[in-house]
Amino acid sequence: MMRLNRRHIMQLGGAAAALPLLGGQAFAQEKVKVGFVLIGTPDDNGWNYGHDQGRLFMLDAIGEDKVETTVVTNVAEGPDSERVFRELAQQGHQLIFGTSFGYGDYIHRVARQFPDTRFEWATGNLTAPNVALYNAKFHEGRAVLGTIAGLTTKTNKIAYVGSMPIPEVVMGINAFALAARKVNPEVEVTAVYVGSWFDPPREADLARSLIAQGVDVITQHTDGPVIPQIAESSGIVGVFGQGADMSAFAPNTHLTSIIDHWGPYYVQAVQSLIDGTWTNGSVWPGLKEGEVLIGPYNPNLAADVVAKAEEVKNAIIDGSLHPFAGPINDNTGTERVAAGDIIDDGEFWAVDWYVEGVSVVE
Amino acid sequence: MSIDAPVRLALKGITKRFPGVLANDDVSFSVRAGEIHALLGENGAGKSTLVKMIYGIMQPDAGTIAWNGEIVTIANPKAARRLGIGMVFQHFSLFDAMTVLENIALGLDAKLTQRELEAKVRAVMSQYGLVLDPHRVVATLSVGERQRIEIVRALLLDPQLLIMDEPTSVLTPQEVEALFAVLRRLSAEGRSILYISHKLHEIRALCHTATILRGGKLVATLDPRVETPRSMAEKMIGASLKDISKDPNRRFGKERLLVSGLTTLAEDEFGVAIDSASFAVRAGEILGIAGVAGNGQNALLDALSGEILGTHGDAVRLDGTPIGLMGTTARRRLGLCAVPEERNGHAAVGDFSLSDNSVLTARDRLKMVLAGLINSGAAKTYTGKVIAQFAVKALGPHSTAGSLSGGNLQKYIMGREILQNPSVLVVSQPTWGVDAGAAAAIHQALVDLAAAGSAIVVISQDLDELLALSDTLLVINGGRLSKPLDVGAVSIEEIGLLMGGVHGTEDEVHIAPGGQIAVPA
Amino acid sequence: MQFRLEKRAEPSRLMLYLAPILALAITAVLGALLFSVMGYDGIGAVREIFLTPLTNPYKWQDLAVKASPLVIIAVGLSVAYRANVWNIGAEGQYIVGAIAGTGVALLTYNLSGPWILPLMLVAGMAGGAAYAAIPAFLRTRFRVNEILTTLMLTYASVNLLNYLVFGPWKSPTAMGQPQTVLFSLDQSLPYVVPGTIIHLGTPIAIAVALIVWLVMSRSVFGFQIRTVGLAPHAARYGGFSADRTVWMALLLSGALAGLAGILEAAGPFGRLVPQFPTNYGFTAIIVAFLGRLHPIGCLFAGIILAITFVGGEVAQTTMRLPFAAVGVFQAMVLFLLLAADFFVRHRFRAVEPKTSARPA
Amino acid sequence: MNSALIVPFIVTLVAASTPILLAALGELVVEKSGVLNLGVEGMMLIGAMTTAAVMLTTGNPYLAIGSAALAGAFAALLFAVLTLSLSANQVATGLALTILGTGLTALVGRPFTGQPVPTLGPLFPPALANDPIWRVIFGYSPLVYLSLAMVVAVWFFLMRTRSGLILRAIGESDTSAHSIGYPVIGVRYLAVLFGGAMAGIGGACFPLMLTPQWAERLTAGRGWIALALVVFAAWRPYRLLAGAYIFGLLMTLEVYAKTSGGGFRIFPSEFWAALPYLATILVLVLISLSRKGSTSAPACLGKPFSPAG
Repeated sequence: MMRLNRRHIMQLGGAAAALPLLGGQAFAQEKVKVGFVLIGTPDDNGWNYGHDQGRLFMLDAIGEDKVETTVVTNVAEGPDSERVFRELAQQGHQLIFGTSFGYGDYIHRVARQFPDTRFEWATGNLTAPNVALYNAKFHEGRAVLGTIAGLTTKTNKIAYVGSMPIPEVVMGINAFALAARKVNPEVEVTAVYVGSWFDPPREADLARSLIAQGVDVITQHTDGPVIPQIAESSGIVGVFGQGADMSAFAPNTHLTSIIDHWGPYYVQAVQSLIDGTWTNGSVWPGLKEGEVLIGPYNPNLAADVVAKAEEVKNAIIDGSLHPFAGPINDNTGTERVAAGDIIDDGEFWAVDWYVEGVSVVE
Repeated sequence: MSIDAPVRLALKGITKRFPGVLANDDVSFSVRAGEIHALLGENGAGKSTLVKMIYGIMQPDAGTIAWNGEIVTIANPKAARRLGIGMVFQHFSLFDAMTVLENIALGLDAKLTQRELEAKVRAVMSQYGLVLDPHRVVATLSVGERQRIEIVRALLLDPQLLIMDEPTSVLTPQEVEALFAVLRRLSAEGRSILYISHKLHEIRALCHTATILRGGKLVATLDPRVETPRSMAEKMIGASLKDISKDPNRRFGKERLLVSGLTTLAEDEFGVAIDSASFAVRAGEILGIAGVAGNGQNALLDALSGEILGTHGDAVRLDGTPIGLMGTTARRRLGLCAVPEERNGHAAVGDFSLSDNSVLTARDRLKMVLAGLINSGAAKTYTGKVIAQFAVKALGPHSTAGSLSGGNLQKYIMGREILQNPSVLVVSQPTWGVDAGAAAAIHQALVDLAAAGSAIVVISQDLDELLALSDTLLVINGGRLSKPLDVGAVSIEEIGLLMGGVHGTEDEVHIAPGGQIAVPA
Repeated sequence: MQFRLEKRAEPSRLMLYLAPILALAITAVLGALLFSVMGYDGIGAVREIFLTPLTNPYKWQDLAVKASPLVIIAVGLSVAYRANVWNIGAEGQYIVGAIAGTGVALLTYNLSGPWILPLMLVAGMAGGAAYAAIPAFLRTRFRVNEILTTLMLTYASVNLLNYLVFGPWKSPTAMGQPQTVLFSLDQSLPYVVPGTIIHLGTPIAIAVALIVWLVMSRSVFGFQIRTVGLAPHAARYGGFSADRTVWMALLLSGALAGLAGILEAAGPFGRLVPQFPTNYGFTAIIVAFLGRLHPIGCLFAGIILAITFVGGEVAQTTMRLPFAAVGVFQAMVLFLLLAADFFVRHRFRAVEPKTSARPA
Repeated sequence: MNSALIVPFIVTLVAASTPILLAALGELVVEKSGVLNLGVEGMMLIGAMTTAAVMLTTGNPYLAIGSAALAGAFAALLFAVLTLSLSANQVATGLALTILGTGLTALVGRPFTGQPVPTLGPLFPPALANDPIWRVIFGYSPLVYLSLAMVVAVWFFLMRTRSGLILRAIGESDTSAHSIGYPVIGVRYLAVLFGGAMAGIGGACFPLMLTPQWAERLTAGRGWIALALVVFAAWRPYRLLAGAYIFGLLMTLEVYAKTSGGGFRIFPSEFWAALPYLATILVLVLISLSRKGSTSAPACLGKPFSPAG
């Protein structure tokens, strides 16, 4: 990475200090080139920030003497991305991460042209000999947030501001609502869609009108920190960070956050490339594997609430609790999952309904 | 004015150059207090440029302007007004969407409240007999009324010198008389007037002195009262005048153009509509249509050419065929050609080559189009023919229309239509802004076209032109046409009354002292 | 010796062609300065943006793919702008064209045959034209300014697209993701140069530019468009209806934008997704002006804009130049071109200094 | 909708309308002088980005608003030089200005993207500003009151002062104004600069009261709405006020339609999102119907003027 900041300078210093120990070996070994294609910029404090943090974690763990990275930002999900993937492949990047669903068609096209280059498609759904998939079970974290929301709301009105009605978000809403109603059956969940992953003015408008209608806990599934800011200025009960800790934007209102911790996965993927063990796998880790983290709790949060949240988190980690365990009714009252049954990882992607207690305008 | 009155304005060696033209070349003359001084010359002689420099709109490249004996720099019109120079433009500098009072306020540099201003305006108007409602919106006023705003605006400044640029071209003969009365009164008060015109008999009637410009140079300064119009005209054009040669035994054939009950809608809220016009033009006949500007001439031309359509097909017939609902292309195909008043932007596209401008109107009659594609060779050949026959000064068919002088463009446009050999030709202002030699050529071409059997309609504000050219005369006022008048028999006074909108009989009309026309309510 | 600015009697042909080149050259210099001030290697960045896409043959296919929709839309816009019809909503017509063509694709999904793709293209043109017909109707019937209506309709078209791909048109196999099915082979644009991604859209773009050039310079239709744009009054006198011209200008520019839309959907995208709108409709406005509202000019201008896009990506990966810099770069080209245009109609002329003494 | 909901609804509506109103007032003056500047969106973005940058570096909201006005005016100066001095096509130049504003703010604003910007809170003391009922009148940022004051100021300037009369005259007939001796180009320069400053302040509303941060394309097309509003208002300041609030109402309605869950489900949410734009078109049609045959547009709108020619 050529963009310099203090962190890099420290890393360079570290690498220089390690040189005598490694001897000539470090020079003989050629660095692996890894590309990252981002849909926005790392300064969004959300999704792209998370991936960039993961990259830095990976650089730190593997060492800049062994790996160098290229980041391309603001790449639209369309034919423009095809050009970027091809450009990166052509420049000799051996492993390229495409960090958005919409890159899929283009990753596959370029992958066919460059069979020796490896691609990894985040949140994707189709592998190829040189295309692997990786994803994260964000909905597991949503269950923890839902628990906190259910316990802290005073008006029993909580809201979920989603980006677009895609499975990841739909199931986030469902996990959140199920967990909240489990601890507080009175809770009503209003789900709204922004229609975009990043549209601060609209997110702000939606948050304000939710608050005006009595909602006092909001969770968001978009890429920036606008909603925590609005929540803080309105003085409602709570809001959660998405993708990263956002307590800096809402010191009083920010209860906790879901943190996307891609670092360990990136380390593993790049290391397997260096070791020659890379495979076109498809991984979907969550809380258990530490890819989804629950951030620090707000110090003002009641101890019993924190305890309940930790309980849910640990139960998911040890497998004793499944976020989508039956019985589950949808919001029209129809039973969708029988008692004793669960929505498994395969069924997950087909869910296009909302659980009881959710009102939504798609 | 007396000969020993002090010199108010003195120009010395004024020179002004534009790209490709020397608009004023070493012009010197002076105007005394109380003098009505005519500035004479053909279009393009440099009159307008000269007064623009006196009024501060432009600066001379060389030469000096002295005002009451002191050499001054007139940086802008405001400076001119401060010196005591007022100006009434030929093209009024008025704002259509604003009221009379707002317009007058804009022309004044002094800050007055609306009430004070209105009082002053009313005072000036009653002093000089100028009638106007200060609260009317300008767009609703007649041309004569608009000119009164300009005059009131100039007079409010108490000017020592009033510049008037072609003030009578838009007035009826009676309105002209009224204006002259005002100007004489101003002169008697010791105010000087610089009077720009090319109407020689008016200058003889009004002015004390005349300065004649030709091609930017001063030709003569003389006393118009001892000259004849012909002698001044020949000094103006620098050559002797030719008369139109008409066959005195000419006969008219069948009716080629028959208009009956032609009515149009106004194009916008201030536009004038044609109200039930009816007339006929026979083969070989030239029909003149007189009228003050803005009385529906443009609408009439558009309705005849097909630019705006009448209510029913029978309203216009060409050689018996009803064409009232046909567009311009179809009418041209049948033999009706037209030349509108505005040359650049209406009769021709300034940014187009002359060749393309030929395509604009001659493409069908002269077969310049084959299967939707333009035969540019045919257009070029035809344009070359027009240029040669009508002595158009242009580099060739590829010259843009906008690069031609007004007179040359008019010659090209008239040529373009006449050489299409139309059965009916409708022209508006055929010689407006054209030098006398070219005007004579255009007049002759029209007469020859008629002699060859075409029917011709000439719409003009120049009564002299119409009287010389036409066989029959109609007067248009407020979109309505008068009964046909025989050119040999009608009097100027009668035409003037019709132009002023008087359709009634003699006893219903009286002419107010000073030339104001009044009609009993 | 002094210099004075004056209007030329006739527009300079030399400056007409020289101005865009001059504008590009000055943009390169200013861009290098700007990027250097921002802390990047300015000269290197400009080299990567302007030269690399041209010198690296591997990039030519990208230029062709990127330039094709821009050229097709810009050629249509250049006709409209010549007629003084300010269609700035080509983006909306592009989207609706893609929607209409995709509608045909979805209806014919289980069919096969060489007739399907042409039908999609026709539907795309019809869709774009129909969407442009709305502002045409509003302008000719109600005198509503087309600048505003075309733009407002662009926003509306994005919502229509979202409604379809999130709703009725969502692919059953997309695992809940908002996208239509992938077009079948008979519904996709064939590649025309083996081994590259250059698709049928590129020859179509060249053909469109050539045909429209011929039509505009030789036909009565082109004459009519030019006349109405330059002198509406004269056009009426010449027998050309202003309203009909507005209709033709909007329908043509809409149809071409729609054609570009379905070409892009059936080519590089291969399906319809919410990310389909990529601002081609707006960028094409720059292309149209850069190409001096001339079809062949648009062809070159489209390539130049494609160079800045493709080169911008190169500069991002090699020089770390931010993506937004490319937008600034394009705006600079347009601004400088507009400024340079002044010298097509004006010139500096040496004049003798004034000699007459004047009082202060 | 009960009163507890109506007050926040109105508060949101007024806030949403304010940037549009400010920018439209500026453009109204520009158009009254006979110039059409389509670069409003670009100038608003420049104002918004400048505001965020100044707030994040100094924290002084009034300095930020002033800087936004200056930055907007500076962008407008670019437009003015090209269109007024170099007689460039106004439509093309305006579009170029919007493209420039979008690109430049994205580029220069990168360091400020996503950072929380301190907002400019209500003008009145909390007792009034936070009152559940009275905040409908007292609960706004100074920018809101500024926009209302500017409506009166612009009306007074145009209709009651001599300078306003001159500006209108120049928009009606530049050649007449020039021949009387008014500095057509100079007045138009000032009008365009004013329009830029107002668009800049309109842009300042986003980080200072609507979206407490800077992000690319933050103004999301509001500049274009402002342009449509000027036509809608028939170039009259008071109708501009009504138009801006009607548009704010539509935008707020859409948001409430989404968040209130039921009631609005008859149409898909995409319909509601498109509604403000479709409504603008409808309003333009109604306006033209009610003013058959005549337009109240300044006669010289968009036409270049060159004194020598």
